[in-house]
Amino acid sequence: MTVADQHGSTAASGLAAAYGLVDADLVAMYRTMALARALDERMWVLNRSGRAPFVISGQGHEGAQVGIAWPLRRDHDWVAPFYRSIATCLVAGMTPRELMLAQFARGSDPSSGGRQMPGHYGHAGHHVVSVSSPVATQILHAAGIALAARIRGLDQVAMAIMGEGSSNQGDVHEALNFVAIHRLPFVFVVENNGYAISVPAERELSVRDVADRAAGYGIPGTVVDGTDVLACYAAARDAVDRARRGDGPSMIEAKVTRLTGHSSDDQQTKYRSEAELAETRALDPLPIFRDQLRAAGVLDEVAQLEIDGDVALAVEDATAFAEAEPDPDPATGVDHVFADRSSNEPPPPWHPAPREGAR
Amino acid sequence: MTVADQHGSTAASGLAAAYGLVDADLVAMYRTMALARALDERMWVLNRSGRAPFVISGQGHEGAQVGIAWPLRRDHDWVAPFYRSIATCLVAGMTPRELMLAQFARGSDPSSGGRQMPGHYGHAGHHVVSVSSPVATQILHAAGIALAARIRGLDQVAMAIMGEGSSNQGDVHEALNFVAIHRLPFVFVVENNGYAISVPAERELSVRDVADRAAGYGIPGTVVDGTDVLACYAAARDAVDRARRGDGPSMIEAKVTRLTGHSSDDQQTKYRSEAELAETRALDPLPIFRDQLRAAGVLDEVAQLEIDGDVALAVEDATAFAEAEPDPDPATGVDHVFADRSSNEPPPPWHPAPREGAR
Amino acid sequence: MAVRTFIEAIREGLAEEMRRDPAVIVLGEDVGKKGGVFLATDGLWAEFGDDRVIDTPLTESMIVGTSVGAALNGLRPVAEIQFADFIFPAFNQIVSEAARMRYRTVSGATVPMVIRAPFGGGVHGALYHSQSVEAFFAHVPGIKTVVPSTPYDAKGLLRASIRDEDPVLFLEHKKMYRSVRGEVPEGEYTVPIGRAAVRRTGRRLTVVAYGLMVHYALEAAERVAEEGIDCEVVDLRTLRPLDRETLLASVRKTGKCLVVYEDNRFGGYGAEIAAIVAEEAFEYLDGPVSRLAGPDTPAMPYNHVLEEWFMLSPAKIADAIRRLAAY
Amino acid sequence: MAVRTFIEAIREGLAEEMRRDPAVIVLGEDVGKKGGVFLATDGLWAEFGDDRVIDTPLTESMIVGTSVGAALNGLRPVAEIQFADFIFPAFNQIVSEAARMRYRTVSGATVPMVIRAPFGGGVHGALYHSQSVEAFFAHVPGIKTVVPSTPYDAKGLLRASIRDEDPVLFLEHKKMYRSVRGEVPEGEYTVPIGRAAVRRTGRRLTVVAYGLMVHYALEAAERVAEEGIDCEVVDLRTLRPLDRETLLASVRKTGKCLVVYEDNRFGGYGAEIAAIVAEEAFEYLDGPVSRLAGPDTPAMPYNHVLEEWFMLSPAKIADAIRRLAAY
Ligand SMILES: Cc1ncc(C[n+]2csc(CCOP(=O)(O)OP(=O)(O)O)c2C)c(N)n1
Ligand SMILES: Cc1ncc(C[n+]2csc(CCOP(=O)(O)OP(=O)(O)O)c2C)c(N)n1
Ligand SMILES: [Mg+2]
Ligand SMILES: [Mg+2]
Repeated sequence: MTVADQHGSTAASGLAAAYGLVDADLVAMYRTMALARALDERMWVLNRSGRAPFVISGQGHEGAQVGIAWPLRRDHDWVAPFYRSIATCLVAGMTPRELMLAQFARGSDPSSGGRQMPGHYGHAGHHVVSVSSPVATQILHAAGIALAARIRGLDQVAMAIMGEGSSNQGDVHEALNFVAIHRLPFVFVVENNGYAISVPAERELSVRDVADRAAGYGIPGTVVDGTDVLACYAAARDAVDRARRGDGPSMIEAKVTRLTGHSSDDQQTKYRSEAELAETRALDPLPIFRDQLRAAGVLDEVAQLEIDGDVALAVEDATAFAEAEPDPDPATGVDHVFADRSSNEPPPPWHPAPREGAR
Repeated sequence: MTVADQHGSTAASGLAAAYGLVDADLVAMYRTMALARALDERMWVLNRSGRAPFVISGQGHEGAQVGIAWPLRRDHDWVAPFYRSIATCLVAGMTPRELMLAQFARGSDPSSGGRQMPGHYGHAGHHVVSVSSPVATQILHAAGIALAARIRGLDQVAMAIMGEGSSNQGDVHEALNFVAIHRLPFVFVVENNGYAISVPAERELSVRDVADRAAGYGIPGTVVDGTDVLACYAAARDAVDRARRGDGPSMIEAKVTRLTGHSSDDQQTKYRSEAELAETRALDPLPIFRDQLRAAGVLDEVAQLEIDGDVALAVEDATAFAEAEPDPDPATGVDHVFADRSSNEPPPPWHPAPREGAR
Repeated sequence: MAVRTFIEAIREGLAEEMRRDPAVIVLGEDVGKKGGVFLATDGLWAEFGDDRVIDTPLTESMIVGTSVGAALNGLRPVAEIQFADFIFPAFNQIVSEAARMRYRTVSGATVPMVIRAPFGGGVHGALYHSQSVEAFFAHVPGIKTVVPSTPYDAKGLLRASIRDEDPVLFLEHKKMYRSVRGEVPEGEYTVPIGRAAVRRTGRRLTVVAYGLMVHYALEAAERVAEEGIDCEVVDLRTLRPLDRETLLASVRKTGKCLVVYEDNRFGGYGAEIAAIVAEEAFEYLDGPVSRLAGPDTPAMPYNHVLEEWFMLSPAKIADAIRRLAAY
Repeated sequence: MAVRTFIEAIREGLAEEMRRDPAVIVLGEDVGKKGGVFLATDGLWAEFGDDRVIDTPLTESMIVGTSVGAALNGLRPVAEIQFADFIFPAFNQIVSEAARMRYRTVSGATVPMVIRAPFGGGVHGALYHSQSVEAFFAHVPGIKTVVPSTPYDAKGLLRASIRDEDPVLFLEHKKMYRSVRGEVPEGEYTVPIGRAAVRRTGRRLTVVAYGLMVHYALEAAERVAEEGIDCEVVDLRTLRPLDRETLLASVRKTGKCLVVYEDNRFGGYGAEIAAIVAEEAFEYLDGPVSRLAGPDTPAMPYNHVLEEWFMLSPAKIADAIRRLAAY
């Protein structure tokens, strides 16, 4: 939904109007990207200073993520993201505090209560499907969600997102075949950053454009430039509308750049040249979008500084809040295996006995 | 290789010449189809008379099978077939006796020593990869065979064959992506009979032509009419030549008809109308090819009767031979788990002790 | 009470749950018009239509993975895997996804779903239509594994499985579909997951079994009873969560335990039962905890001679009982 | 003798086998330029090139399935699964295909291939980078499962696995890669598959372990030795084929057996060990066959507090030893 719907601010520059948006939307999109980036950068700082053993990030993907998630109806449509989807999760309604709770693996982390690695977000209320590590499995979950939406007569759309390397997994083929047969309200998004960890696209993907595979399922496929946030938005809006109208699934491939190593455990200079990395930095969607908004008069110096300030505060707040939260209680380790704890196998004798009433 | 190469008979009608073949090739192709059909029909008779608990057959597929397998170099190229591939296996060099030994599950069955269900053929010497029941797995075996051929510098081609329903399995996606990246000498064949057991194509396959999926891997895909044996041959010859030249993999989809139930356990009238079944019979490749050869003057009444006689004798011989062979010795049940029998777990105490020296 | 075959009880259980709860759907290969290759879903498509009885493509990972998604969005899918042997392409979706969703979301997201699969041998199914797969799944926290042995239990446990808030693997021994009959009451009833049943009481020796092996064990127990060996037969019914109390109470009473399972012996489910008994009933044992199971070869050859060699039988079980009783 | 870390021994074993036999190739995700995420294949790509060190797409079923095919056509593929947790998409290719090819062709077709996979926890790997997967595969006839615990064994068993005529799953505990060092001789040697090693002799109690748990068990044994409890520690090294003789000889001598494994307890590999001991050493036992294993929850949470709660440790093992010794 547009910011105008929420706040009544209806000023629309030519740029915004061209996409059926108002300026406040564009600013909100930019703010979300900036927030994602700042949180992400902070996570690396935490890692390098020994306060977080692992980071996996979305730097370079934020433009595509914000543009593509923007047309979803929050808390109504569903999204099944992947480990780089920090900006996607912000658009879906997760807060900086929630993301930082996952980074610090605190007991109050809504994604997984500290059980999963950082980056493995999830939020039932916001209809964000829990990210798991085995890649590509989520495409089938989103397909099943779309199926249930159809059967239950809800007008929800389900979106699944992953990298181009993951799109080669068998589950993707099986899912696309199924959603296409049933013309389900489904959108498949590939964030193609040209690498699966160290393996370059030409060794992991037999076509230049993953979107070329859409035709093999009888569904539309589009390639968008992931540094063009509004092109991403437009492609996603069309796909979401089509899905909601009952005209079936489609695929969007956004060409993006991975600005960091694969994760904090990866040394990308081993397989990417300095020259390539330099080129990469020119494809950072954040300054590109900022410059676009400045040029269009949607964003001025003052507004930008204000956003920067807000974002910095939000990151500070989230970090301080999350870091101060307690670790999970080990007595809760045995919980959440089954609905009914009595279905669990009794813990081995060496276990600390769970405290009475602990959950 | 052409029959001319083998037997020196070089007469070529216009029909044969149009495909770079000689008449003796066409006759041999016809004979193979007729033999496959007659063996297959005998298997059903055995089933209905209680002498064979299970039959799964290739009736309706033989034209595509013979045409497509014909360009392979016997005992050199590899084929990974499926459970309907009776004619394919004959082309690859398996004998009627060998196929009937599998049907009767005798100890001397070269496919599996009576271990597998009928139809699960395999022959190491003829480079026929053992058929297993979980569908589509063989495409990856053929891909690996092609990889090994490339690495070892052999000029072999590997062909994998399956039904259209099976082509939706994840393994197919993963295999096509891999062979296309490495431009391996590989041919993927889909025998599309419009059904996966009872499920019609529109519920199991999101496109009309599986061959449309080839483009998504950057490889050529062709649809051929499975009742047109020589069109099948031509398509396969091109694909095999391309593969052998080093120009990479391709896909062939043959539209065929399943003339029988899925297997002897299936009652197809439950999901196919009488009208549909009647239409189906008009698409039987055997009379179509026979009429084509008769019209082209390649086959005359006498030759045809001779072939029919030969085929009938071969079926008689194979059946009598295989039925008379002994069942496997139960003492061999524990063999062939590992190369070295001492790696086996000791059999549970109730086992009949394997006899000394038994294999 | 009406007498039903095993498969009729399953079919009725499915139909009645679908009538009761519109969230229940059935999906799988050939489950629609054909009614399943064993006819377990026969009639459901006619009654409930395309939306709730879905003939899927031939893709097991998809069947399970979309069931996970559908469960996340409010349905209660009952997926059929045509033969348990074909569950392996879906292994990742079952083990990594269905069984872990609750844990990894601290119960924020849950997947109430059932996977039905015919398993087991003795039907000329050969290597890929005969396997026992329970050991793989009973080992996995987060999914329940149920193996009924009577029509009554099949229906009652299927109902309980569909109503359960967690994923359940529901294994049906295919040799029992038409060969086993039993009484099934008219009204609504459930059989609770996680409760074993003592099918025969005895003092000399406990035989632990599930699925078809319960019937073979009972037949064996009859035979040896004539020789004065008085066996108790425990039908586990649910492999996970396991009813330790019933199991251990029986062994503590008899002092001897024979675990019978059709699967390969090494690392099979019965190993866990034997290990538990050995550890927790140690002081009561007056004979080694014994296992009788399939040989450690791929299950199971097609040829009838080899199949018989592989399969357990009442006679083989009776032999094992005699040996242990004589200890 | 040179001292090597666990991972160096593996890297050297791979390189030397590749030099010896041109049929040996390595394939997997990131095994090329990057040298693997743990650097197990570092340097191989530079030495052997694109043809023999293949960076595959991110598709595990393909990695295993093409290895099966390549083995059928004369190569000896060594496939790397980046983390054992990601082996499940390849489950069908391993269990239904690699492990059954010989049996279903009466040895007409065979697949000499190795699947290497880092497994195990204690490295902040969370639910999907920490799992123990051996129970799933050791149960399957037709594939061998090897779990070395020292650099010497890692190299020698890897060589033996590559030369074996059958598929071998080679599991490497990732916490040992850099933390465990040991002597490795210069020349060519192999360690035979299927032979356990007694790492510490003792008379009071046998501890059975494999992988990282061997080291923890030895540490625990040292601790309790000071209290006068004299433990024998058996390192299984190969989970299948199992060295029953060494196992049973030790337990028959000590009369007490503690099986230690990091995986979930229920239905884990240690259940088979416990079951065998309970059945075949019954008359020698003077205490219950005991198991100490991971809790029955998905392995294992990321948060360090929960991870510690899940993981076994020398202290936990020492406690279990004391309890059993006091029995
Ligand atoms: C099934 C599976 N295999 C391997 C991995 C290890 N792994 C994690 S991310 C990754 C690369 C993913 O590449 P891509 O899909 O292109 O996404 P990107 O990281 O480039 O955004 C790999 C191999 C995994 N998580 N899951
Ligand atoms: C993985 C797997 N799932 C299910 C089956 C059961 N099954 C055997 S054949 C078949 C249908 C195959 O259809 P298709 O691929 O179109 O080949 P056709 O039989 O039509 O020639 C099914 C579902 C199987 N063999 N393997
Ligand atoms: Mg990528
Ligand atoms: Mg078909």
